[in-house]
This record gives sequence, structure tokens and C-alpha cells, in this order.
Amino acid sequence: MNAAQDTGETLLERAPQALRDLLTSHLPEPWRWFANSLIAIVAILAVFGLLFAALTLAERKILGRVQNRPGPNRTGPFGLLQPIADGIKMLSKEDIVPRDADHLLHFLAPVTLLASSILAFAVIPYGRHLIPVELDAAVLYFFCVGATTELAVFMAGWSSHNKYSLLAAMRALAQLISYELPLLLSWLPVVMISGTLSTTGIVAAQSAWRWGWMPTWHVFTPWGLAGFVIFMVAALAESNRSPFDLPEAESELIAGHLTEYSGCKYVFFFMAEYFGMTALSGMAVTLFLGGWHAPLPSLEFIPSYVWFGAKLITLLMGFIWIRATFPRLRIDQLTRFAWKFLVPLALVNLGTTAFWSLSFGWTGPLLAARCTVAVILVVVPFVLLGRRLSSGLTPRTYSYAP
Amino acid sequence: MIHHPLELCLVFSSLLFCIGLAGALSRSNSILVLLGIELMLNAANLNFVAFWRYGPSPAPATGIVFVAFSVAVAAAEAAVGLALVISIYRRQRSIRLQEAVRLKG
Amino acid sequence: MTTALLILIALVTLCSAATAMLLRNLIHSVLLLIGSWIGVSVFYLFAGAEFVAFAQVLVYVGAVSMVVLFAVLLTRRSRADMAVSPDTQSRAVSAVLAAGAVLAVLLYAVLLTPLPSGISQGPSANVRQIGTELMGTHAAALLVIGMILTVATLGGVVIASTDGASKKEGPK
Amino acid sequence: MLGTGLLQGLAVTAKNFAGSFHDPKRLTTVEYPEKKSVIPEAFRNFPFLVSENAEDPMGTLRCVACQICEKECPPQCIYIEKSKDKKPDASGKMQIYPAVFRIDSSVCMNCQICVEVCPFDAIKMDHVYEIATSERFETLLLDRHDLAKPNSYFHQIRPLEAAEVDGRLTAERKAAEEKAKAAALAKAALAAKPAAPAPAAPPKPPEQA
Amino acid sequence: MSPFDASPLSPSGGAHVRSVVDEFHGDLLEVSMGPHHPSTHGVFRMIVTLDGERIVKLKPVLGYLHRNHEKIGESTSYLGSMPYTDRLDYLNAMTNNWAYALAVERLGGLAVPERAEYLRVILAELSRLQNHVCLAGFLLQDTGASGTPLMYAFREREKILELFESLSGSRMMCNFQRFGGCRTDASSEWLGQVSSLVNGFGAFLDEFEELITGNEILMARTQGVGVMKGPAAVSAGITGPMLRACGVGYDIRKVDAYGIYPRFTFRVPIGSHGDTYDRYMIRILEMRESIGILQQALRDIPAGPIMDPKAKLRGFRPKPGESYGRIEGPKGEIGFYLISDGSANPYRYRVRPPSFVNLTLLEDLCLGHTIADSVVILGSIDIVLGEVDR
Repeated sequence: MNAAQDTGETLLERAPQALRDLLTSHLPEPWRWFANSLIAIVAILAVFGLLFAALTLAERKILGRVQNRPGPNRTGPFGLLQPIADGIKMLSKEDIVPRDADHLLHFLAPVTLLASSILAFAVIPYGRHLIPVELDAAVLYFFCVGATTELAVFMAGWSSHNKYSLLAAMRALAQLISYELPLLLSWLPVVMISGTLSTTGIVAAQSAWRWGWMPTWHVFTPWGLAGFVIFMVAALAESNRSPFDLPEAESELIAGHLTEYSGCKYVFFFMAEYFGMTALSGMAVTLFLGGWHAPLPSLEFIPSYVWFGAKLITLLMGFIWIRATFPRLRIDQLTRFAWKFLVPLALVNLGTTAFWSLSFGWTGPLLAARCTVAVILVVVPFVLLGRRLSSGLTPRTYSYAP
Repeated sequence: MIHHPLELCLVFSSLLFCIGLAGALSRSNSILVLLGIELMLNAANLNFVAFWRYGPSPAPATGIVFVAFSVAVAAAEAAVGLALVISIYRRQRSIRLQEAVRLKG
Repeated sequence: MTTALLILIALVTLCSAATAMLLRNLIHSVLLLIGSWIGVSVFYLFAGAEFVAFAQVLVYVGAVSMVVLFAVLLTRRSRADMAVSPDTQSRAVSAVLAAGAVLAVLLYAVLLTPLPSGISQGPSANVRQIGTELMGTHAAALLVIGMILTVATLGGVVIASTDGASKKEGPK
Repeated sequence: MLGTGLLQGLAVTAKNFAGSFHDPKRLTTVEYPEKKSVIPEAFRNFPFLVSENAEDPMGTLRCVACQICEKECPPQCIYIEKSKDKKPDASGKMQIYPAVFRIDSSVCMNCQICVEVCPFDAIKMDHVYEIATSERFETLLLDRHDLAKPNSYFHQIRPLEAAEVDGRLTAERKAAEEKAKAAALAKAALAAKPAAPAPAAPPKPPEQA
Repeated sequence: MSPFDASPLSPSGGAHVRSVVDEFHGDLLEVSMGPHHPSTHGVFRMIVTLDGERIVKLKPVLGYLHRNHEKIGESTSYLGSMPYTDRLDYLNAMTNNWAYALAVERLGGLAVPERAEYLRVILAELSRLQNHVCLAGFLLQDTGASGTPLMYAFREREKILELFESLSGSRMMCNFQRFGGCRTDASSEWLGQVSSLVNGFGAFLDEFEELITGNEILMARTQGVGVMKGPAAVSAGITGPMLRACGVGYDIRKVDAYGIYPRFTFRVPIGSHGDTYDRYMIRILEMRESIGILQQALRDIPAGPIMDPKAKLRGFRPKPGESYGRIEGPKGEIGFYLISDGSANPYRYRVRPPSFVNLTLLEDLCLGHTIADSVVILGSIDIVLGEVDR
């Protein structure tokens, strides 16, 4: 792949593989493949299950701290056992299905949602050799699995036979139709530049160092930054997170599509939301933030999966931070934002990337020109589209009665 | 009776095509008719892939490329068709095909 | 082994498609059709056509089904509308007869066609090859498809939006 | 430019996040069962009956069952029955006492009007707030045994007010004693003569606190 | 047949399906929001008829918190009604008390000592601060801001409530004003606490505004939403910040000049659009004016008695007559109308609740907006159900 691979492989780096091989090396071939896959599945479920638990706690803790309160701190030291308590509480609750609900769909919705959000973990490279499934069209696979999530939300909303749920189902559909496009368009530039749909290939394309210290992550290019921002915004919408949490808008639709869910099924939805958020963040790390590569050459000795985890958690904290700050958009504003702002921006970004790709060999003063043009191509549409989008929305000055 | 996977695939696709055809012919709900047509398109795509995979002279990727095109066309067809359905519904308050007989709004 | 798998895929796909066409509840029909689309894409995966399999799911499950569901919900006058009124018997019978005739012809053709006995190794088309072919051999077709998609999208938007304003205050 | 307001908001939340770890002005939570917030003296929650003596609370209630609070209580949650007999109060004078004094704590709204209208400083507002019970009826209807709390407790929860009340009461008692003494003297003087007028009325406490 | 057709949704499912079909009749969806809904501010209920997400009809349903307040007032002594007024608009016991005391004082011809007047102004303005900051928090919560602005608002409100508690004994049910003055005097220490709170409040407001006022999402959600025109508002009897947001500079503190308000210099902010954003901003600006009033009052407060010596606590029997006392409460004109027949109870006792009157235009504000807007519009009206239903 690259030169770093040969030099940077410490014992720690190879630890996950070594552990796995220790367990399975004595097995005959088809069984060995089977065992390896099983280990990968169990490892992913365990790691992300734990991450889910930690994330729910972290979210509540961070929201608490942002809101100047300590957050959960009663169960265990510093409230660390809170996720377990929550889990026991949720799982021991009665599973209530409304009489008029569509029972089969009502049951299928959380299962579909959880299954598809877990499937998305299969193609993310977590470390130097840590990728569960090497696929040629991995990125395509990721987004085709992700596309089924809103279908599950629709199923949940429709089958519950509740008016709030039905409204949520409509919102979920509108949201998916609107945000699927910018999400797809935002990572196309990466594919254009890397020339591959495989996630390992995309990570490998970001492995070099410019001037010996600056990582060539895609986010450090003008088009990459724009793509990253568009991707993250669309990811917020895809994973139904604030400020795009319209399907479950608490202050309007009670809990939207979750209104009629309780107990284990509710946990499934909850898990799926966090899994989806995690998977999308992981994909963002892979596509734009250099995957598992260290940010500095001198830090390469730290195992690659640690870097991946660090980047992933940073992005997840960003999700929580945004949730703690922003109000929610309205459904028409949400779709307008997608169609009139994100999609044109992403399309322009494709052009910018084409320019960037064409001007690959430019050096000297031409290099400066290349950067300037690319920056202009990113900033000017942003400012212009943003101005159009927010026209009429201004802070006001007020007069006083005489 | 069926020895060759290609044969199996072709039977599969013929059956799928005919299910779609029967649906499109028998239902009066315009959305279901559209979905029947989508099924028929899918059956055709199945053939492309089947011939590409098991066919006598495999070309590198032509079958796949055709399926890609066909999927794109199907998507376009669905978009326009459903827009028409919504439009008809707005005028006639119904999506039954038997009632959509006026040629002028 | 492979044949059995193939038959299984085919059975699941055909059953869900047939049920979808038989059911009277529109939403159930759509969801079952989504199932059969997924079945078709599993067949693509089975045949080694990774790229189209994912494209199929992305387009059909991600986009087409959404549009269909949206259309179903938008054209709903009441919850009862979800259950489509049953179609006339004669219509169903004639449709089945017509489809059966077509099926007979197709099966006849398939079963009579001599196929090469040995299973060819099958080409493997990775994404790069598909891309090269799309951009090379079939570049013109790609452009045309792009045009069609654009026109279709614009047309869909125009059709769905223009007459809405005038007819909005129609009979309630 | 689009997004500046959003970024500003993010900066504020980040500031608050960091601030909540070191700035006591931002992290204002008092973690209740372990720590309790300081209750100001004026805090009022539920009335209690003041008794002079902790050993014999029923014998030394200040309440004379005048039923003013019963009449004035807006939600009418007080129920009093006068005693048939009289008992000596703290100053040794014979007084009627409440044979029954009940407050329905599920009705009481802690408005303090009973305290304000009481001419004898016999009912005061408490500082209790952990008064939840698991029963709906029995434990919520409090009788005089539950309500009586000694004056020392009153001093403990409301030192300023209690001192003021005690000062006033002792002054009144002194004045009453002096008046009684004077009356006794006058009586003695009158006793010398026949046809004495009726003895002076007992000292009437001021209408208003 | 498939397992799907066994579901009760299919037309053959059972008798109860009929009612389900009726509910979903037509293109319109009728949703009953409340009385248990996160955003109806208590037990308010809106029967909303939706076309998609757009509201074509909205019918408010009131009375879930009706407690017979006015009738009880006719059978309770004048003093006995005072704690009940706390429970009208339970966020603003202090101003409710004042309005009721004002009405009774007019009826009984009682004067209020200087110091008590100052105390009343201080408490009313503190009350206005905590009400408006709460309203801002609730409104932003309704727009979906995950509780952060609400928590900041409550952090500051708590400080004010603690001051109320240390003066009156209760955080919310203050029962503090009496006819002819106040119940207890404020120590200089308490006044010092007030002044340190007031001096810090401006900085809090600055931070709060930085957090959210310039937020594009908030502007998109509130600007142009629920526009109310001045004349409509006047003819509907709407008062308070709601009215001023429509550009009508009507403030009872200026118009009636009750109490000692003419001694203070303050301005009355007015909006120009009459939309939800204006209603939010007017409250922010009013808080800044209140800070100014509080600073002046704390500077000028004299020593002296706090009760009119003529005032009697018990056995208060005003001469036959009628009176109306109104003040500018945080939500608008809070007024009490009393008729005395010379007995210990009022012959007629009537409350003019600002929340209830301000709510009358709810449907007109919401029509044509989405269900999400209706929640925000309701939030910007600032209702308390204790006062609406009484």
C-alpha cells in the first residue's frame, strides 16, 4: 500500500490480527474463514455496543454540563453504570402494541432499522488491516444499506396507527428524499480524486505527507472541506439528529414514529440511531479525515485503530455539541435547505473537484493560483447561496414607544 | 429438467416478468400498475446480468453497464409516473385508472 | 449448492412479488415489492455483479420506494384508501390469462434454446472496469441517460407542482 | 454570512461546558439527598403548634382554641374542638385548650394566614419539606400530637422571629402580672370596703402581631 | 392470503375499523394536541385540523385546570383570596398579589407607604424578569433547542426565586402583598442581594442572546410566523408584550401610572412585524428595561413603615362599592374587579387574566402555518393554564 506500512507495524498495531490468528489458525480453511468472520462480527457488535452504551452516557453527561448541571451521577461512580440501569429498565418494560397497529410491520420496523444500521459497519476500515469485508464498491454498499433506515422509520410511523406517527412517517420520507442526494453528492468528489469506491483505497489515497508533516487528508483541500461539511450536515439529517430530528420532534409530535414503541423495540430504535450516527461518522473519518492515519508522521507509532477511534469520537462529540445548541428546523425549511443550498453547493463542489483534479500537476505560482481558484469556487457559492437562503432573516433593531 | 444456471435464471426472470405483467394488467390502482411495470423492468435486468454471468461469450462489463442504464431509466420512469399520479389525483381526487379518462384537465 | 441457493432467491423474490400484486393494502404491496427488489439485488450479488446489486438497492429501496410511498400517502383520501377496492373478476382472469400466455411463450423459448453445456467461469467486473467502460465505450449512452434523468426530474417536478396551485381549493 | 449565528451559539455552549467544571456560578446544582440547600429563615411550609415545654407538649400548648385560624384559613383545612375544662397555661392562668386540633395536610396550601391572624403566637410555619408519605388518608390528617413542637424548635428554625415573639410574650406576661398585681392590690383595697366592683378583665393581648 | 390481511387494518378486520376510517376522513387529518402534550404548557388542548402539515382549523379547548377561582373568591374573605391569586399565574405570584391588593385598596380607601410601594415595584420587576426569561426558555424549547436555553433561563430564574423565598417564605406562592402594604419588610441585606443579582443580569442576558438570538435557525423558525396586526390585537383586547410586539406602545405602567412608576425612567420597546420573533425580542428588551427600573428603585428606596396603619388584617369590611385594580403584569394587563356589599366577602370577584385574553387570537395566528409553528406560536403567547382556566 505505502511505505509507512512496512515501517510502522508495531506489535500493538498487529495485536487484533495476532489475537484472531491465535484463535483460528489451527482450523481447516472453510472453517477458518467462518470463524474469522464470526470473530469480526462479534468484535464489531461488542465494540460498538459498548460505544453505544458509553455514548448514551456521554451524551447525557455532555448535555448536562452544557446546560450547567452534572448529568446522571447516581448509578455507580460518576454515574458510569447508568447505561446498564437504563438497559435493565427499558428491557423490563412491557412491550405495548396498539390494538389497531399493523402488528407485523410494527415488529419488523425496529428489526429492519437495527439490522441495516449494523450492516453499515461492515465496510469501514477501523485500522491498518482491520476491515471486516473488503468490497470493491464498499462506499456504494454503505450508502445503499443506509438508505433502508428511513424506510424502517416510515414503517414504524405508518404501522403504529397513530396520527403523530403518521406525520412523522411523512416527515421521514420527505427528509430522506431531500438529504439522500446531498449525501451522495458530497462524497463523489472523494471518489473522483481517489479513483476508487473501496474504502481501503480511499484511506490509502490519504496516506501521504505533504512537506513531510502535513497529512494529505481530503478535508485539508478546499473541495474536501466543503464536501466534509455537506456530508456532516446531511449525515445529521440522515441519522435524525438535532437540528434535523423532525420525525421524532418532541415538542411537536410527542415522539414521532416512536410514540407507540416501548421496551425492547424502543431500545432497538435508540440503538439504531446511535449506530447510524456512529457509522456515518466512521464513514466521514474514512472519506475525509484520513481514515486510520495519524495526523503527524511522528505519531504513527500509536496504533492505527486508536487514531480511528479518536477521530470517530471527536465527530460524535460534535453531534452531541450541535444537539445541545441548535433549535430544530421546520419541515419546509429542511427541504429547502437541502434543495436550494446543499445540493447546488455539492454540485458546484463536483466542478471544483474536477478543476482540482485537472490542475494536479501545477507547481510554483500556478499552485498558488490553483489553491486560490479552488477556495474561491468553494467560498463564493457558499456565501451567495447562503445569502439567498437566509434572505429576509436578519437580526432586527427595535424602536421604543414615545 | 433444468441443468444450466442460465436456464434457471431465465425461468426466474420470465416468471417475474409475467407476475409484473399480470399485476399491471389486472390492477386499477395506477400506483400498483406502475409498480408492475417496475417489476417487468427488473425482470429484464435480471436477464442482462444472467447472460453476462452465465452467457456463452462474456464481455467484460457490458451487461452490468446496461443494467446500470436500465436502473437509471427505471428511476426516471418512476419519478415521472408518480408525478403524473399525483397530478391526476389532484384533478380527479382518485387514482383509479378507469376514472382517469378525461384527456383535458 | 449454488442451484439450490439460486432457487431459494428466486422463490423468495417471486413469492413477494406475487403477493404484492395480490394484496389489497397498498402499503403492504409496496413493502413487499421492496422485498422483491432486494431479492433481485441479492441475485445480482450471487451472480457477482456487486456494483449493480448495490445500485439496485440504492435506487429502488432508497429512492423509488420512497417516492412511491410518498405518492401513496399524498393520494390518500382516507385510511380506507390504503385498501384498494377489489378489481373485477373478469379483469383479473383476463390479466392472468394474458400473462400466462406470455409466460408460456417465454418458457417455451427458454427451454428450447440450446445452451452451452459447460458453465463458463464468468467475467469479474470490478468497479474500475465498469467505470472505464461507462466512460469509454458507452460514453454517449451515459450522456443520454444523464439527459433523460435530468429531463425526467424536471418534468416530474413541473407536473407535480404546477396544477397544484389552481386546483388546491378544489372539492374537499 | 450564513452560519455565524450558529457558530456563536456553539461558542457559548462550549464556554458553558467548560465553565460548569470550574465555575461555581455555572454549576449551581445542589445534589439533594447528600447536600441540602440553605433554607432561609422566612421559608414556610406547613404550620405547627408551639408548645412552651418539650416534656409536656400537650399541657403547654399556647393555643387557646379561639378558632380564629379555623375561620380564616382560606382552604379551611383546620378543625378545632374546644375543651370542656380549663387547664393552666404557661403563665399558670386557667385557659381553654384545644381538645381536637387537626390540620389536613393534603389541603393546606402553606399560605401562612393562620400564623398572621393568631393573636397568641400559638401557630407558626415550619421548615419541614420531606413530608411525603405512602398513605393517602391516615398520615395526612395531622392531629395536635403531630402538630405540637416545642418553642426550642421554633428558636432553632427561626431564631430572629422566635426571639422577637418571646420578648413580646414575656413583656406581655410581665405587664399582665403587674396589672394582676395592681388589680389584686386594688381588690385587696376594695375588699376592705364593701360593694366592690367586678374585678378587672384579664389582659387582652393586642389584636395584631 | 397473506398474514397481512389478518391485521385489523384491512376493511374486513372488524367493527372498530369503521371509526378509524372516519377519523382519517378526507385529506384532512384531525389531531388532538393536548391536554397531555409536551408543548401545550400545561393542560391546554388544541384540536388541529391539518392538510398535510398545514393547519386549516384550530380549536382551542380550555378548562382542564378550572378550579372555580372566581366563585371561591366570593365566599372567602378579602384576605383569604390573596393566597389564591398566587395560583392564577403561578409564575408571577408577586404581580397577581399586587393587582389584587390594588383593587382592594381602592375599594377600602387604603394608602400604601412609600417603602412598600418601592418593594412592590422591585418585586414586580423581578417577577417580570423571571417570567420573561422563562418564556424565552420555553419558547426555545418549543423550537426544539434541547433544553439548553431553558436550563440557562432556569438557572437565573432560580436566583430570583431564592430571593422571593427568603423574603416571602415561598418561591412561587409568595402571598406577599397585603392591603395597604406588604407582609414583611426587606432587610438591607436582601436588597443588597437583589442589587447584585440585577447587576449581573445584564451579562446573563448578553450571553443568552449570543447563544440564540442571532441563530439563523431561530430566525427562520420565528420570523414571519404568527404575524398579528396591531388593530386586530387591539380589538381582541390583547395586552402586554404580545400587543407591543405589534407596534402598539401600550403599557399600563405608563398609561395608568399606578404605584410609583412615574418616578422611574424606562422605555417601552415596540416591535414592527408582530411575528413570533418580535414577541421574543420584545421580552428580551423589556428585561433590559426592567433592570434599569430595578436599579433606580434599589437606589431610591426609603426607610419607613411598610403597612398603612389604618389597614386591618382581620374583619376587613369595605364600604359597598366597586373597584377595578389593574397592573402591567409580565403577561399583560392583570386586573381584579370587585364589588363589595359591605360584608367580609366580596359580592363579585372577577379576574381579568392576560393569558386568557391573549389566547383568543390563537387560531388566527396559526392558520396557514404548520403544526410545528403552532407550537412555537403558542409558546410565544406565553400562557399559564392556571390563569387561563382559573
